[in-house]
Amino acid sequence: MQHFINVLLNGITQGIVIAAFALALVLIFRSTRIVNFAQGSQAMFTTYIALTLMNNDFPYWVAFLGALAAGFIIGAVLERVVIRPLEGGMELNIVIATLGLYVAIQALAAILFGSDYKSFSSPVGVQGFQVGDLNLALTPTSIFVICTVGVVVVGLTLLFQKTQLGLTMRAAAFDGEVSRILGVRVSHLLTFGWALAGLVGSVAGILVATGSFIYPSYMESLIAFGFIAAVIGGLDSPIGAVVGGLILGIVNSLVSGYLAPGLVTIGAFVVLIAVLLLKPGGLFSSTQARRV
Amino acid sequence: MSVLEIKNLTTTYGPVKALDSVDVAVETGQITAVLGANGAGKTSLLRTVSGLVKPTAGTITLDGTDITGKPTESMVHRGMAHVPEGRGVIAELTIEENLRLGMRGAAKRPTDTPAPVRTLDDAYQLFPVLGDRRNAQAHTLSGGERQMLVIARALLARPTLLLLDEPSLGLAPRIVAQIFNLVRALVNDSGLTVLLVEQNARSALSIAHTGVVLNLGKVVVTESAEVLQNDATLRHSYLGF
Amino acid sequence: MSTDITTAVPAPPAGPSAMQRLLGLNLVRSLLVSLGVLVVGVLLLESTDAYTNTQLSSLTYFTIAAIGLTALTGLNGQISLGHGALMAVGAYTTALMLDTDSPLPFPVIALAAIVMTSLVGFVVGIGAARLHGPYLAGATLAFAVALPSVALYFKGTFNGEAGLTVISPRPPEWFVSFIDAVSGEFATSSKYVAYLGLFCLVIALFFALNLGRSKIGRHWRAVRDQEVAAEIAGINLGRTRVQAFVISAAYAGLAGAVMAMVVRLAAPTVFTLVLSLSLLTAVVIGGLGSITGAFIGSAVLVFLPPLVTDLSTDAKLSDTQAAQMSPLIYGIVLVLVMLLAPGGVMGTLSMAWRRRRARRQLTATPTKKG
Amino acid sequence: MAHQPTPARRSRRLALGAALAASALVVAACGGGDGDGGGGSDPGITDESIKIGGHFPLTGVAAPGYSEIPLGHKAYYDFVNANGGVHDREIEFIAKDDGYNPAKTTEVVNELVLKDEVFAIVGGLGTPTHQAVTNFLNSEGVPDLTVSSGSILWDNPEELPMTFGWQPDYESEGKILGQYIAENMPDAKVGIFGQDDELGEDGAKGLKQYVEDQIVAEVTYVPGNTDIGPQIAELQKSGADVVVGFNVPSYTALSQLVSLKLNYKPEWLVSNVGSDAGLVGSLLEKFSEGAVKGSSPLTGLYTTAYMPQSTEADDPWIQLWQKVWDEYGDGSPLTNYKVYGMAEAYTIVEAMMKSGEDMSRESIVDTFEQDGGDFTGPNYVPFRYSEDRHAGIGGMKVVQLQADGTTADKTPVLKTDVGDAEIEEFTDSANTPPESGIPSD
Repeated sequence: MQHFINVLLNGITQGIVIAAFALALVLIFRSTRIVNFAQGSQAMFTTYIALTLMNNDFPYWVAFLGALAAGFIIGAVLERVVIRPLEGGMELNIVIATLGLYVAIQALAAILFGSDYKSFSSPVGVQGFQVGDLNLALTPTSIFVICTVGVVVVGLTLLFQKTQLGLTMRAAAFDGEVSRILGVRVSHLLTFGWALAGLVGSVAGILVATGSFIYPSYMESLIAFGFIAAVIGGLDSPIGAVVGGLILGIVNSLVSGYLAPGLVTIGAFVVLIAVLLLKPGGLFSSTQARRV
Repeated sequence: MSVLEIKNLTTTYGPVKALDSVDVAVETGQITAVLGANGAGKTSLLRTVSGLVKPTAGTITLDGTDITGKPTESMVHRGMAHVPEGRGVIAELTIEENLRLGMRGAAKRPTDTPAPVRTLDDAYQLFPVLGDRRNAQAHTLSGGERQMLVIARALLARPTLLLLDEPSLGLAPRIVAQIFNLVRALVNDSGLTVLLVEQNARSALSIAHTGVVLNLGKVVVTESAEVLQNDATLRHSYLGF
Repeated sequence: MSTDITTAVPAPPAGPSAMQRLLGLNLVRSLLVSLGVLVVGVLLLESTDAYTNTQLSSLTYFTIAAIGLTALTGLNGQISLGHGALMAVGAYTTALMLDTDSPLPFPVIALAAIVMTSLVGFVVGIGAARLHGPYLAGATLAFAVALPSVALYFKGTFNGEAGLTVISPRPPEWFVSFIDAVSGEFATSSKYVAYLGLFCLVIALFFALNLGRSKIGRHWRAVRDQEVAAEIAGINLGRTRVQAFVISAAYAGLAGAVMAMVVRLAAPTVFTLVLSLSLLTAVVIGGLGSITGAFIGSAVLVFLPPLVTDLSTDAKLSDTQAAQMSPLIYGIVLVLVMLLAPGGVMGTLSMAWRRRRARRQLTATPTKKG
Repeated sequence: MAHQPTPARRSRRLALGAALAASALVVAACGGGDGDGGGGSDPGITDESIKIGGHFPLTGVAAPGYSEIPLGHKAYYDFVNANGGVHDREIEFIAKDDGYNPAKTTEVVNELVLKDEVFAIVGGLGTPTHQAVTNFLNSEGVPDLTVSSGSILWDNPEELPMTFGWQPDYESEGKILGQYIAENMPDAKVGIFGQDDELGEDGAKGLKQYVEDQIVAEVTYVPGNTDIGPQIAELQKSGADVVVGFNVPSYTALSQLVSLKLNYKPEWLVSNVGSDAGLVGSLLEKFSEGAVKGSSPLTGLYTTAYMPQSTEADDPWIQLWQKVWDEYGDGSPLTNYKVYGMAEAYTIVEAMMKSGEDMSRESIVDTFEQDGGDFTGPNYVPFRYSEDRHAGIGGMKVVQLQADGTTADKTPVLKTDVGDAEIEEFTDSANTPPESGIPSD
């Protein structure tokens, strides 16, 4: 019984982090209709910035906020310098540009920070809880991770549902031209959208690293799973990204625990195809494919 | 005094000249109808005035300031509200959310300008059907209800000039009449100025003060509405009734 | 030699015989271009040193896969992030069939690789036909990540992580004498493999050139540009998309077969997601839909990294720093090409050429055309 | 979704992208051979220099740790060059990056052999990667020395005459660990935590020769997937109180972390591949604030050692490596990966010394086969090189990591081999480094 609980808890902790990363991908997809492959490298880079801060005796929280700020700024700069000029051209070109950024940022990190393992401490304990004779695969760190992602999801929901800024962002995402007619500065919102995604991506980057260790390509496996989770969720719905991430995390853990670790990626593929056969637009996609 | 002055405005899409040195003056407190067959350049005129399309020549001045080439996002803050072709309802948002987007445009507007619709309640009074279903998603509205929504949304920005792009499209005659009478009433009561682009020339002229007829991107006739309604030859050749 | 297969088909002159003439014209034109590439290939292989030969044989399999992908994405508009995995199917088929004491001749094995990969492409294509844009990209990405673990899980047949080694065949007698005649050099097995790659590339090129101008090509373009209009015109969307996927999978299979020979191994670590992504970048920076673009994109993929590493070592960087410079420069080149030449190399060149031609027509006396 | 490429808006822009791509093509086409053609009979060797090279994962997922091995090689060769070189020849060492991808391994080895015209390939790293080039190297007659991988594939003199292993193979290590458990923990319930490749398979095969009936669980992980929660939970469920890990260092750290999470505290025995106390210890020490007070987080972990480890500061070999690294390293701390690289380089230099003035590719291979058994490297047990064996180090001892970071011997030095070869005690005393730090001819 404990085995099933622990495999499930492990799946939830992994899924929450995939969800956070998928959320960052969805934030960008909603406004620019492209998937940002550089998201993983951006998150990795800001986590190294946090590590540098911690190595200079800044506490974990300062490093955490510093990384988020860096993620915000890097997201905005990339949109302005690389993505904006490509606006109006083919979407595939933007995707290729983000692939270029993905490769370049990862190589830059290896040059600047070295490619060896560096451990990333956790602000709270890493020892699991014990309930009676049950050992739970749940540590203060995993609770910290789950709560942080919870805060991010609630924050984003409030931003989008309850604030004027959120309303204009949704309007710009659904119909850019009408939004501009209504006086919404769509170009600024695009930059803000990338910056916000950069910030959320950085959260995912740090949560993956917390209580573990990092190296320049530590985010690589998350990029594939994050993208798959976002597609399962519906690519343009934040809630979909979170649900998609959790589903994928739990399935991966169950497959790895009960079938075989070698089948994890095949399991992810099967889940994705099953969802897409049921609903080609993903589970929570709000906009039907506008055919005509 | 004219709110909007368009002088030899020319817009080209690649080799095609959509507008060819067009001159239009829109008098304050009046409805100016721009008429003509499909493809005559009516919608291109509005899209150029609202900045969605950059003109290749000519000038546009609003309340005396030159707005040629200025970004679309700035127009509503200058007092020009545009109801675009196809109405421009954001279907995924609720009715109230669409209206609240309209109100944003009023932020920078001077508070003393006469405005028939200032608050959401004013809008719901003007169009009760919107009030009843304010939290429903906009794509559940009928064609007529959508037209009411976008007019209310535009008015919430407290504009001095309202651009309407073929409001009658796809609506039953009874609803078209209802909407046109409302527009005329707004103009009479609050001195709103309207630039109305319509294919349905007959009903447009019934509420317009002046008519401008476009053909192949050129202004063919600028006359008062009465003259246009009575001149059979003009009606047959350009207005199709 | 702008063999841009997306350029519109010249308006066929009237009369039924014209169709044969047009068809004949196409066949002859494709044949000539293909033979031209064959001759250039032989000249290149014989005039360069052994190392450049191995680089050229890598260029052959990259280009074959890139031609298939550019047809799928450029002609038919479907984006696939999984063609690296399809190459794996071709490579593993080849490795398994060569793993006997008396293996079949290479053409038979290459054909088998094409058939196997086309079957897999058919299955994936059926799923893909229902998906659009990023959803299709997501599904093919999941496929690219999943397929290598099939080799890991079924260790018995695919030998897991270590993969299957491929013994490159001894060059047959006629080949040794041919090389001796052409350049008097000793025909090593890696030169033989380079020629196999070149030969497969020429065949692949010939079919691709015809494809572009044929009815199939026009159907694909119609589905890409005006999906609804194409459907109204009676083109079955699903069938056309699956057809495009299968044909591009066949190219990936052939490329996989040649890759197995060149790399002499078929293992999971060869067919990573990075391979699929590099194919896509090669096709786009070369120029979407253009065969010459596929050549150029693949050439950048094969020659740029070692070029950067050599330049960095000359600039006294340590081996590790030099190694890290090549992905950095490659990434930056990708971004720069997208910013400065969004149509890719070929797209931009043909754009500049059309504009110069248009400008020349304008300055010429206004012709009677309305 | 992707539609006909719309005309680039900034059409005036010079097609810089086009120039870049085209120039790359042109430069490569007329690259041509510029090899300087070795003076001696074999390429890569002249009277003044010997050029050797190898392929290593300098970028990508396998870079952490493994990319330090070539640094060890380079430092030791620079040290040798500064002290007279080998028979007055300077060693030029080129490390090429293959990112642990066999397709790139083939490309870079082609470059080393055909363009740089190296005399020999040394220290090629990784089983799948090196497998892609062994046939090529042997058909081209290029010596393929000291492969950095514990696979037994490199011990195949008939088909791969030029290829030689170096480190002990995983199966031998599995047998020695198995015997230790059988003798010292006869009633332990044993779990196996293995990497899903030869490291895991061969290790488990050796282990099962001694503790087959004590095994209660066997779990594997796929390198690249860092989520091993289910695997450790499986070991806990099976009740295994002794776990043998055949894994790389990062997964040793991960398995300790997850065990900490699950409050699962078995006795750990880890292959020497994954027990780099310096690296793993530093990775875990940040997390010990919460759990393990003061002492090194790996206290009590059993592993094997076939040569002195970087943590044994008082061992003469480590003092030699420290001296070489201080002078010719890049200033980063000494790790076992660098020690591994330097030890491999030491073997290469010894082979070159013993091949005399007129060394050739042929003669260095013969030296490995004839004198390899008596090489005087830091390895406790000699190499198994001979005419019909190309396997590397033939034995090791079981050690336990102590609280102060040092290791305590748990068994004498043991000698064994693959298959059903016996495990015997190896009584000869360990070699000590020569005064000059350079092996004599």
